[in-house]
Amino acid sequence: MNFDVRLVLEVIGMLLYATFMGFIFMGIERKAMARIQRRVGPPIYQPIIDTLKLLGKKESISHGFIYDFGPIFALGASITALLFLPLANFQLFSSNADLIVVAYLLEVPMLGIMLGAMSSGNPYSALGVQRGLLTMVAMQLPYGLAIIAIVQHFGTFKLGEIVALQQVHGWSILVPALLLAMIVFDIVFQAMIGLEPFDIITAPAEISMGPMLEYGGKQAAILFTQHAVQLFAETAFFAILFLGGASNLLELLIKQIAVLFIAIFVASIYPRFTIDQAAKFFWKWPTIIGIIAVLLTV
Amino acid sequence: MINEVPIILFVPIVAGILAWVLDVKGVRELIGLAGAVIPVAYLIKVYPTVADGKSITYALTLGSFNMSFTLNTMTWYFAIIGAVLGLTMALGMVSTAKSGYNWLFALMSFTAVLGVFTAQDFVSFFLFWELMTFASFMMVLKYNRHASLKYFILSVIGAYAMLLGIALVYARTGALDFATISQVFAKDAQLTGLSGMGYHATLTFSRTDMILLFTFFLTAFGVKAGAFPLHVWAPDAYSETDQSYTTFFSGVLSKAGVYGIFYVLLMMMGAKLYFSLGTFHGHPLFLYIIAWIGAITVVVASFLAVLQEDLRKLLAYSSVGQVGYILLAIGTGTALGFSGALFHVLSHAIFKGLFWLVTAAVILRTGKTRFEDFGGLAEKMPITFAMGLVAVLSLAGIPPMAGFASKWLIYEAAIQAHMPLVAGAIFLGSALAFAYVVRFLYSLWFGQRPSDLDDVKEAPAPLLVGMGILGILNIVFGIAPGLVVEYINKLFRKPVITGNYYKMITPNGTYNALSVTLVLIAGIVIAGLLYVYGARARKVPVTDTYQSGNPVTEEYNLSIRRNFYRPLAEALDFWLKYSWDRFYERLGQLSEDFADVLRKSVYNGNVQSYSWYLAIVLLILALWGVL
Amino acid sequence: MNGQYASLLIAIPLISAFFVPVIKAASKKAVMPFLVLVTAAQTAAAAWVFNEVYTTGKPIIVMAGAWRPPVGINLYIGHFAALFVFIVAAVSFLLSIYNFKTIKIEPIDKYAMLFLLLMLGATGMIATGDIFNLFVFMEITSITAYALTAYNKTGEAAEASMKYMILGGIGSSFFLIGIAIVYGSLGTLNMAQIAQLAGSMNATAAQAGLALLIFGLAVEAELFPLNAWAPDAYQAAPHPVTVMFSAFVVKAGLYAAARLLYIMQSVGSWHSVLKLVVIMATLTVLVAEFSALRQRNVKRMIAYSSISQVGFIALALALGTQAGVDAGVFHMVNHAIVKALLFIAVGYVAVELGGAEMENFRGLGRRMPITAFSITIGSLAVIGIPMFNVFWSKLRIILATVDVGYTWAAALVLIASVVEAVYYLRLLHVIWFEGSGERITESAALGAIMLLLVALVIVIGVYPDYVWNLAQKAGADIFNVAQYIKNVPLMGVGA
Amino acid sequence: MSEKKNDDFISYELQEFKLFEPLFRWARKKSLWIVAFCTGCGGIEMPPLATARYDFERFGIMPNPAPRMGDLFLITGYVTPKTLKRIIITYELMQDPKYIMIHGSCPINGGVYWDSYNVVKQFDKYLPVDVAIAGCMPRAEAVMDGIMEIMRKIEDGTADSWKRYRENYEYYRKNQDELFGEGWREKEARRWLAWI
Amino acid sequence: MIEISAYYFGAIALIMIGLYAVLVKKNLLKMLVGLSIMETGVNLLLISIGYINGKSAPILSEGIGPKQAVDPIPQALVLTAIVIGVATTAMALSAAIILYEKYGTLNIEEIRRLRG
Repeated sequence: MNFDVRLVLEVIGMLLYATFMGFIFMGIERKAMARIQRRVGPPIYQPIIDTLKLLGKKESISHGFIYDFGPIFALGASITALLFLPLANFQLFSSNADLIVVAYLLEVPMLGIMLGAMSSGNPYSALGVQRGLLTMVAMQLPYGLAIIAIVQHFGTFKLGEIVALQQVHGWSILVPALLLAMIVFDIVFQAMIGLEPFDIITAPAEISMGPMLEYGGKQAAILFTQHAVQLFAETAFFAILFLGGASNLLELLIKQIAVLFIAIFVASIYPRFTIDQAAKFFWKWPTIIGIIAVLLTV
Repeated sequence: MINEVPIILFVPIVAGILAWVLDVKGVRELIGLAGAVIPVAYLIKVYPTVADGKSITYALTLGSFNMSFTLNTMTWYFAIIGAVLGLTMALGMVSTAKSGYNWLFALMSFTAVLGVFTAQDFVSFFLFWELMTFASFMMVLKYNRHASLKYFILSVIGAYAMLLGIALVYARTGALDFATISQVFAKDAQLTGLSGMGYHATLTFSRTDMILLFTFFLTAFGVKAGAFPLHVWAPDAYSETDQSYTTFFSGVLSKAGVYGIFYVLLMMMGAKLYFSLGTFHGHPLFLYIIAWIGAITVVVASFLAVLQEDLRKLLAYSSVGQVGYILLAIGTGTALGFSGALFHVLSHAIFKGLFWLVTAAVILRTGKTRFEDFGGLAEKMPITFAMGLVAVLSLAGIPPMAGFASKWLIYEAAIQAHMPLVAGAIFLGSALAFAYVVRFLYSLWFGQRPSDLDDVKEAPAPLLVGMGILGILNIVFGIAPGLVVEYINKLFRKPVITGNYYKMITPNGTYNALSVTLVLIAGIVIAGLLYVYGARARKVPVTDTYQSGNPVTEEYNLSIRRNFYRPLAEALDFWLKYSWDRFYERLGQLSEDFADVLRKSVYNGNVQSYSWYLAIVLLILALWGVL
Repeated sequence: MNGQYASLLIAIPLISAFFVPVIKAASKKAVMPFLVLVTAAQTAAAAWVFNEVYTTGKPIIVMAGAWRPPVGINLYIGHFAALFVFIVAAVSFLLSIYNFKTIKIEPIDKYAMLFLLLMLGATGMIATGDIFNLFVFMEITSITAYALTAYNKTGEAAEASMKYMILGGIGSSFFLIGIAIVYGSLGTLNMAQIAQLAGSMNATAAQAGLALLIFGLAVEAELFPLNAWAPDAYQAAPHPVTVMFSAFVVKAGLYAAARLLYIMQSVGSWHSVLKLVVIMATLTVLVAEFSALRQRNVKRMIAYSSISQVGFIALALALGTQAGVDAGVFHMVNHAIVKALLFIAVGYVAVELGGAEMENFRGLGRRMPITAFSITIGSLAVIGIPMFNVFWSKLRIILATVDVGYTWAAALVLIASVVEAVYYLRLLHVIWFEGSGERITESAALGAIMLLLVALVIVIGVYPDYVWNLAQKAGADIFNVAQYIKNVPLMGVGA
Repeated sequence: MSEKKNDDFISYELQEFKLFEPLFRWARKKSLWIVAFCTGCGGIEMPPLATARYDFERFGIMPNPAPRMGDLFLITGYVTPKTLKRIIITYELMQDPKYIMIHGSCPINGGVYWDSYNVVKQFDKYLPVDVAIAGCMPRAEAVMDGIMEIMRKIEDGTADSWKRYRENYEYYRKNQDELFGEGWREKEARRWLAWI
Repeated sequence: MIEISAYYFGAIALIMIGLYAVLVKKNLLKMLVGLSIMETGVNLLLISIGYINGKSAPILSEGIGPKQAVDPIPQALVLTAIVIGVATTAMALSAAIILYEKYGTLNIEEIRRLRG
């Protein structure tokens, strides 16, 4: 790799932008939820304040090296996933990796969080880990099917090419099979960003935030940042795969927010599944729809 | 010049016999280690020759069978994997093996596996195959009779199926060496293709023959590879033996099955099978079957791995599942798929070998195997833990690791081959893999440490060296997958996957391991800056956690040690009612009962009935028309 | 040296058998050493014959009273007979040493006599070139076998002997009918001449004759379901006698059956007889292996195993191809070695520990390591583990079987082999990994015998070429009937 | 366990953020995460606060079940010795800066339980308090006012209960031990072992 | 050379009677008798094969040369066979004595200690 000043600047800029927008997305989430519940809700930049406050805690504890390393690794992996996405007119590193790599990178942060949570030794955290992994097991099949449908339809793994093809032939969701895939992906998306009805992982009222329970101060701040970056990356991923990508950041932003709003609406209506219900659900309808989608695209 | 092949082949077994005969502590370890190092050294020595596409052949005649062993591009690849794993096994066994018995049979299986990989004719192939089965069986027999018998029965059924296949090939072609048989098959495939187009030709192998051959060989290799539904031996056998040996057992012996499928079913009779058995939705039917077997193996074994309560069982099921990936990749039927399979052979060997070495170290130091007895070992065995973490990352397919590179190829191959459901199985399988490695991490290394593990020490040095070798390989091949891919390209004599050392480019995808690594490191650095800026962390014990405000002491059990994935079991309770293991057990029981009935009714002790048998035979003779 | 000295093979045991009472009258203690001496002499003679036959490549034809066949009765010591006479003698020699340890029941002189006669009978069956002479030798073998089976004087022994007698009696009666039919239609008893004339035989008579001859011999050769006497006899007989049964008595029957089968190959129904034998052989293997599966008595278990191996040999011999016969002969040699080893070791355990029940084998690895090691090697060899001799012959048999097209038979016998593996491995586990007990000093002589056989097993396993070449020549001797006819200097009569 | 931990806790040197301290102070004010220990009747006053009518989330206040991340410890009613033990333990888990607001008369002076043998009469003997809201029960408006008060105190730096706890740890510890007896943490922990 | 003669039927009848006794009679001694009858039948068969109608015994004497005598070989064979038969029967009977001593019965259905 040649050292490329422009690329470095782009990366830094994109990181700042994505983190900021990710926080804003989290704010939108809270705000929209509040509005749906007829509340005023916090200011839209509230997550930034929260993160700053957490970072500004004067005390910090640790349960060992891995406890600290987990969140750092998670944030690192989220950043990595982000940088391998073609974000509007910024290609960044996306020519170096393709759909499968990104799909994997988007899951890696989970492992970081799990590592940290497990090393804290708190049983609630462990329960959270268990639920997180089981959710992942449950959702991975329909998720995979949706991705397969996309790849089979476009015949390429390169995200850049997928976007380009959509620019030419219209958005993916205009294709019936991919519309089905999109429905599947949207259901899975709910679990990916940890919203109801699949917020089984954190389940605040049951297992006190699950994996995050033992985190406070700077580690929690890192986790919040990670969540912001991850949220940005995942919405962008959705937009790239199904909504035709974007030619500039604004278009991308609009699409991301659209995706986000669907998720928020769904989340504010449904109560939480138990974990075995979630597994059974994912292996029933989304899988069936996913199978139809992939068979249509063979 | 002395031919290297016999040295590589026979040094281990000779060393094993010496170690067994001398059986003095210290001496046997030295001999055994030497027996494992020499093949590796010689294999590395012949690398330039092999990489040039030349081959080294060693032939001998035994029992008027002409046997030959060749190191060429293909066999060297498998042989070096076997040899490196064998070396790490030997390093592990320096610490874990308590008797010459273990050395004898471990090194015997070493020789046998190398023999299977290099054999160029069916007799030596079968001979070493049987030897391999036998040696590994003896390793299990010492620890558990039931598990070993299950293993042996299934293996022997497989081996005999292979023998039938070999005999059938011999009956039709009159040859036993691979070269001639390959030629016959190739020619026959051409003729079959022609006769499909209305051209009449006398075929050496009929369609029935090919179905039989396919069944026989698939059974044989499927058993060894642990393919569903013949996988039931694997969990028991892998767990009930010296864990250092399992490094080799699960890392390499299962690959013999893969090698068989690859070499015999694909390279030797692939074209013929394709023409004889036809296609299904555009895929060669026989490959389609292999792919589905692989997919089902992945899913079933991974689910079972997630639900295990025993460390060794978990890893054993995981091995079965990972071999499923390889089968699946072979089943895609594309050059990309084969490359993925070959790469995964390597990466599974190194990460699962590493896993088993870690397990060996843990079991050696703690003497426990069940998850409920472990916890918090990361502080006590930090290096072992680091190696375990490398293995976990590699198995779970975290990008800059060898495991990801090969899995990525398999994903690409499966999706590009338009086998969507099979590819879906990989997605599910990889999520499950994630789930079970986390179980491994959580129960062993994290959480509260049971008080009886307080004086656990770090693993002994030889084991650490072995782990180090495999750990470094995992990282090196992860960051530079091109090293392997380049070699695999040589096998196909064309660049299937292009790119450089760090970058793999398939027709439709790219993966640059180095850039992923660098970006990941950069990301971690950025995150680390945040961490450094925050308040200095204070170390607190595990009891200082939120337990709803309750005060706890170390005497409380704060870890979820049992039934970690209980909800999954509940979600799957319908499927868990059925078990192939139980099915086979029942079948075995039934046949034993049948044997009893048979023996008691036939040999009933009454000489008059015996006389009746004679009379009946006379009657049959008369009816037969000969009397 | 004149080939006629080969008749010593018959003469030595026969004459010495009659000398046993004389020896006994002199000193009772001298009986057993005398046995050793005689068998050693026999072994020497057999070795000489073996060397002679294999170096000159020509069979030795001994003509009784210098009458040329078919008028005179001849002995035909071809490659096969030379090999097997040697095996018979050598195994007997080993057993004569083994006798010291195992035979405690009086009257030892009778035992010695019967022992020699059994050896004689088997030798004669293998060496003879005359069909009625074959019958006589078979009866000598049988009757001595009956007597030896009952030798232990227990109820079981008598029972086993009685079963053997009744079945053997029926079998030999029908064999004799077969001889009668053949003689009736051809007017000759010389096997070479029968071979020569078989094509011109009355079809019905030929079919009936062949079938009855094979039926009669099948009882001796332990083919299912005619083998019901065998496990009982094996179990009840004194240990050396069991070894003899398994190592060469049954082999003699098999050889005779094979010889008769191939000399009558121009008979119209030959192929259906072959097929019938293949079916019976396959069933023998299957039923015997399944019967052995849950045996608690190790000796009986190995007896069943022995029966099944005989089924293997019969299968190979009945394939009707050169490859099959070669493989069968090879398996005969291997089986003789391995089963001699196993029965000697098991018998020794039974003598030392008071019975061959499975319980007695617990912890044997610590109690009698050499014996346990021998049993282990023997068992592994029988299962067909590579590097041991049986692997090669089993491989050859399967290749030959499928080559002929009997894939189903190969599949079935392989399934049976899996069963075999199961019970042997259970035994090994019992021996090495269960129970314990105090160490027993093992007899050096027996240890040497067992280790010698173990060494043979391994040497043949690692380097099978020599024995395989022997087996090939011996197989050709059976299979190549034209050569057989040419070798026997027939007088130009009878045709 | 407890001895070692508390030594650490006291000897631990708090981080000083020089440059960004004002920013963080502002953030602390605007983002109070509540660890609600809903003892007694005050807990029922929380739902109106959180829902549409008062909606404390507009000030960035959020109930958070994880004490490590929490800022504001709400004691919403009478405190018995048994609950006080949990309160102390949870409080010590929270990370500085952290604030305590007591709610209603009972924690202030025992309230209607002034003569109960089993109610802690004076909460601030055991843990330092930033804001106390009188009333039995205080209405939601009063609670809001209390929250406003604490936000103001955070801004001007007078919400310093966490500092006081560190400085006067000996005092609080003595009072706690007087109430529960020496080594109460272990005793309490062991009490429940038999149940498991 | 084989001509159908009454002897054959006689011989076969004897064999069948013997076989019947072995197969059906429960008494060990009766079975042994059956075995003997069978042997007799076989011997008769053997003899009758060598018999040529109207010729005399194969004893070289005056007026009886090889041309006038019946085939001598079967007779020699039968002599041997008879001897063998006698030996077998003797063996069998002695075994029967031991059996009766040990089992107290001659019922063949009760003499089955060795089985399975």
